[in-house]
Amino acid sequence: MEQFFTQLTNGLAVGGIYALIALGYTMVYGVLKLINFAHGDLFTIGAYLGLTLLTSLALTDHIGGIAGILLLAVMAMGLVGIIGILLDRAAYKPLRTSPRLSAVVSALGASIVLSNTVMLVYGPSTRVYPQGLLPSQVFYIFGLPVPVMRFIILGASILLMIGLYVFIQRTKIGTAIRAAAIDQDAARLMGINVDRVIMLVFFIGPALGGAAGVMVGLYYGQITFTMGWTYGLKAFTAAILGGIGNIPGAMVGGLLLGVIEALGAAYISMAWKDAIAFFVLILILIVRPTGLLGERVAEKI
Amino acid sequence: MSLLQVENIIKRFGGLLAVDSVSFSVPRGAVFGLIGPNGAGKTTVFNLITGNYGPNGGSVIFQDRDITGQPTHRIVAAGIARTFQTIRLFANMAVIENVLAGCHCRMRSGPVAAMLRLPSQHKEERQALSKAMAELEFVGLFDQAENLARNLSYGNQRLLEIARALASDPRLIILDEPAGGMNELETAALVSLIARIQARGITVLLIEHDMSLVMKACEQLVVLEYGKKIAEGTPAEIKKNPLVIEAYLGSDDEDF
Amino acid sequence: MKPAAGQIRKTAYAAIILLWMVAPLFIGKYWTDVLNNVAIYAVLGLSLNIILGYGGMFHMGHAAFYAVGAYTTAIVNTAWGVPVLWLMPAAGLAAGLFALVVARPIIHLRGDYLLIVTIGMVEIVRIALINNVFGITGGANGIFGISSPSVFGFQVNSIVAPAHYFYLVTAFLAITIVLFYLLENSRFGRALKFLCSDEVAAQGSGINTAGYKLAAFVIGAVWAGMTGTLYASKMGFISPESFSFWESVVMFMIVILGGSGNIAGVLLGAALIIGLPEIFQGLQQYRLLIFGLALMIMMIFRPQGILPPKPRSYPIDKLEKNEVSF
Amino acid sequence: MKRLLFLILTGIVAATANPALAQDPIKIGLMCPLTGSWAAEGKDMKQIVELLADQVNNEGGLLGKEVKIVIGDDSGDPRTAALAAQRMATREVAAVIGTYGSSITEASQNIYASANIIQVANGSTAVRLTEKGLPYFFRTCPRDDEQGRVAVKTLLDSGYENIAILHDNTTYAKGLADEAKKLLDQKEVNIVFFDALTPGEQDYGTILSKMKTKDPDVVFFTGYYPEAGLMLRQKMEKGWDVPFIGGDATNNPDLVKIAGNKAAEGFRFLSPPVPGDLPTKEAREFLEAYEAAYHTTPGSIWAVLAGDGFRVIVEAIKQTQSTDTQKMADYLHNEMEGFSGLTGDIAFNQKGDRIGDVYRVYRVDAGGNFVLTE
Repeated sequence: MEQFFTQLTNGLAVGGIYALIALGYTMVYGVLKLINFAHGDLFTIGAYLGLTLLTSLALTDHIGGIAGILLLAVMAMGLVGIIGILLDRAAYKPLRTSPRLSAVVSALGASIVLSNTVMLVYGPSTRVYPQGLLPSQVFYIFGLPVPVMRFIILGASILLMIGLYVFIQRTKIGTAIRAAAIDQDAARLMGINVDRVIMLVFFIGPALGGAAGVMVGLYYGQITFTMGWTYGLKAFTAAILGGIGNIPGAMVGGLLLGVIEALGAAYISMAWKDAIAFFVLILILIVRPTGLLGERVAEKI
Repeated sequence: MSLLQVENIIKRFGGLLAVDSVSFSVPRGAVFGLIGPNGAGKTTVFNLITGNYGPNGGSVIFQDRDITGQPTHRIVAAGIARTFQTIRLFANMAVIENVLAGCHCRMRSGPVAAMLRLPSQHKEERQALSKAMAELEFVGLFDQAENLARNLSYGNQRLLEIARALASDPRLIILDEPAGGMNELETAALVSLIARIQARGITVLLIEHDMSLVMKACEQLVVLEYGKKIAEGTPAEIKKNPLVIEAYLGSDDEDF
Repeated sequence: MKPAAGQIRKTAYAAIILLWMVAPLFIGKYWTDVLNNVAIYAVLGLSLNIILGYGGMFHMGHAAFYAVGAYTTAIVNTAWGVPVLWLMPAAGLAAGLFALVVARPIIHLRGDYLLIVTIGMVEIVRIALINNVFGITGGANGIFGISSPSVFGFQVNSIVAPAHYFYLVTAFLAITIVLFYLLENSRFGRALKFLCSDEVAAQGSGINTAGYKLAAFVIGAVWAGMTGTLYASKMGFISPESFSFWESVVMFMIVILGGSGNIAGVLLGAALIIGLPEIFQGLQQYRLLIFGLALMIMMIFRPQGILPPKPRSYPIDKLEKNEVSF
Repeated sequence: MKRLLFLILTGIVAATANPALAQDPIKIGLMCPLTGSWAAEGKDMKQIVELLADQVNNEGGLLGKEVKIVIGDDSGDPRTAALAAQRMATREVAAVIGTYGSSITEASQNIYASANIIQVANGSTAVRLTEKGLPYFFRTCPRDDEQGRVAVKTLLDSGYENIAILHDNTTYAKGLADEAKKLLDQKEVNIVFFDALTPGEQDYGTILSKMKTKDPDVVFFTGYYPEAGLMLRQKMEKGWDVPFIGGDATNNPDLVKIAGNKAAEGFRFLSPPVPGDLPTKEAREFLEAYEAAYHTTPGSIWAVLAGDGFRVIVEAIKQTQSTDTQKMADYLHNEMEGFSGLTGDIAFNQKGDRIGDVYRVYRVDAGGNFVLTE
């Protein structure tokens, strides 16, 4: 029981980050039916930009710890969002009317370009975030130690996700995004500027990925230029698990994937952890072919 | 003697009862019509017959064999071919290749025969090709064989779907709004095409909104409304049926 | 002007084949070995093309089948000393059986769901290999001491003489091209293209779509497995890192970049995806960056792939009039 | 026009005659991962070898000729490595240094062997690489079994009875873990845990929690420094104070940066000595020159071992006054003795393995420095 509880918190903390990155996949997919394979690298860029901003501006020294970190995160999100828009312009916009898989290859090319750019700019070595910016206390829940940062990570991810959900469900722009996701042509006829919607989606998704990057950097302390590939694949898995194109699905998928990994590692085998996660994914998809929260539409014939 | 019997068939989509215990039987050699207002469940009945949807109850008997819930390709092999309400052609392929799709289920050779280029496979290909050309000639698209399907006119695309269905040597052909998008001339030609199909000994089951075509072409009709059968009979009987008149007036359909 | 264009194309193909065949005499060991890699990936691309190109199934886990073939070869060869080329059918069979088992439950998944499941499949295989599943895969070390192929008693050592290996792998590539060309232009190839174009219509025309999808997976897997034999015997050792998800991505890119569903396109794709990084070798750490940019640019300028397939033509003019009847 | 033709002709003559000229450089190959996951190692290897080559050239070169480094990128992947080796073999190199990763080296071994080129590997510790009887293969790094032996001795000397072994499923870490397990199984200790983590992740809470349930006296981690650093910190956060001992892949200053001084303190690891610990003139000069050139210290010991590879090759050329492979190999096998390398004295046995006790045990002190314990 003790192990179960500990592993649950472990899984939820990692799952929160998966979920945050998964949102970027799912939003872009929802509107464009495109798997943005470069999304994981935007996450990496977020982590590296966060490091640059942190060390060059010394925000935390000027305006205090928490405020500095928040400002830092917002700046990194904004920058990564802009890079996301540029990425769309360069790699995907010219391929809007092409077969879907062509855009996937372009995305893979973009992923190679982005990760190698990071390598050339920042060097291939592991980079380390300054330590001691975040609280390192440990909570004791029923006598079990749980680092407070795990709650902060999970809390921040959930807060961002709820914010996004409210934005998509309650605001006019959010409605436009949902409309464009259902039928671009119809949305256009209703006077929605679909190009603007796509731009917005390519801002928000990468921005959330960038936020995840900063969080990973701040909490775990070390970042490498290849980490986007691992996280990206996991987050994509999470998005599919929840039902791609579905925002609550990405959240559920991410958290669930984190928990499956943690429990699989604890109770079955650590070395087989990723294999267990994929195996569960496959089982779930066999039973529910469009993911947990994906819509099951009978094709109109 | 009936070729196809639909018995108390039921289909639900979530909470919606799309087809509610519908029964009818199609006599061998007939031209049989299924009519009703939009959303009455006509196409759903077709999809249940051809195995595109699995029914929630009831059965489909074809040539005295229960084919309920069988996969579509088996049903085609058993002798039921169909066209689609929204045209479903292989748009980027040649017209002739589209018809060859229909020949598929009457051919045998597999991948190994193809890779070894066995003489039997070669002969079969040749026969299929001439069969496909013959079907194109039958529907009047002989000279379009090498065109891409998407370059055909709307009316001709409907004809191509019919040719593809005929190429599978069906006993029963199901036409889902064959005159949809056709002009008057084309519709008239379609009526005579249906007659020629019947003359080949193929039973025809069709959905159509163009009532003049239905009245001219069909020998017997079933009327659906809200998933239920409300009437059955010859065109003349149906025309007089008060339930049918009400159903159509209620839906403001001017075709009737 | 049609015949002239056809004539030009034929001449061009003949010239390329001739150049390919004599190339090892002029280009030295290194570039010959690059061509060996191109040929191996061309076969892999062609085998994936059956699934992805004709069948239209988003399959990004082809390296799993390649791995099964390579490991079958390595295990049997090192344990019992069976000559590697004899093991080609066994490797193909093992990969085909593996495909039959794993593809059956997932075949009905659509688009991106199939994509992630196939990615999951290749990852599970890689992790299984690393964890020394059944105690026979050698774990992360892999298996070493695989013998080189021998043709009629003549040892084909790809390391000492890449040119000898070149003709072996070229022969396999040539056989593959011919067989797959025949397959493409058959009832089977046509059925795959139908279900790729419109699955519902294909079913409605009487095509057993699930069966054909499965068959496509199995044939693609058999070929990838046999290519695994060639790879294992070329390297002399194999380890799990040669069968990562990235290998699958490389094969996927070959098919899509070259022209999904077209044999010539896939061959060109293999030459570009495998050849370009080598051309950029001199750029050292910049080479992958340039390669990624090249990928993006090529996709933007040729969104359908560089050589998209042409509609197939049928010899209807050769049919005699009296044949056209019921 | 005639003049132009003349120029071209003389150019051709000069080019073809070039090999005979004294100023034709001696080429030494360096195969390293400049792209891919191990690019950091490759970059260090390149910087170190190029720096040492510059030094040789500034001192008048080798046999009166310039030394030129020819670089090949192996991407840390066997297939690319085989191509890179084929390419290297065509470029008339006198010998090759590299590479990092045992399976990557293995992909290139036979190619160099068949081309009669000396290969000095720097980061490939798998035992089997030198068990094949290749006459021209050497390595400056020790083997897994040697490290396993030292690790087991350290563990036993410290009096631990319940030992957890954690690796990361890479060839190297798994090899070392297996080696240690094999030796420990013969002793009076319990291996209470033996499993792998997935490298490249950031949250190892799951693994730590699982290990903790087995309550080991010590954890022997055979993987790399990023994971070790993260685990040290996350273990402290969890309030678990089990000691960790690492293999030589944890020898990297970034370990302390990742873990933080407090969490890293007391961590011990095995490693060949770092140049900073060597009293030799060569090592001190090298470190100074490296810092002057790149404003940092070398990241990993493996890259420094590539530097030793270069120095060994240069020494062999110098001593034999030739670039003949057989002569150089004979010298390296039989005559080289106590050659002062950056990582201590170097000599090779007949298999091409480095002779001598290379391993030391280091400990991280409160200031985050690596201190030699013996």
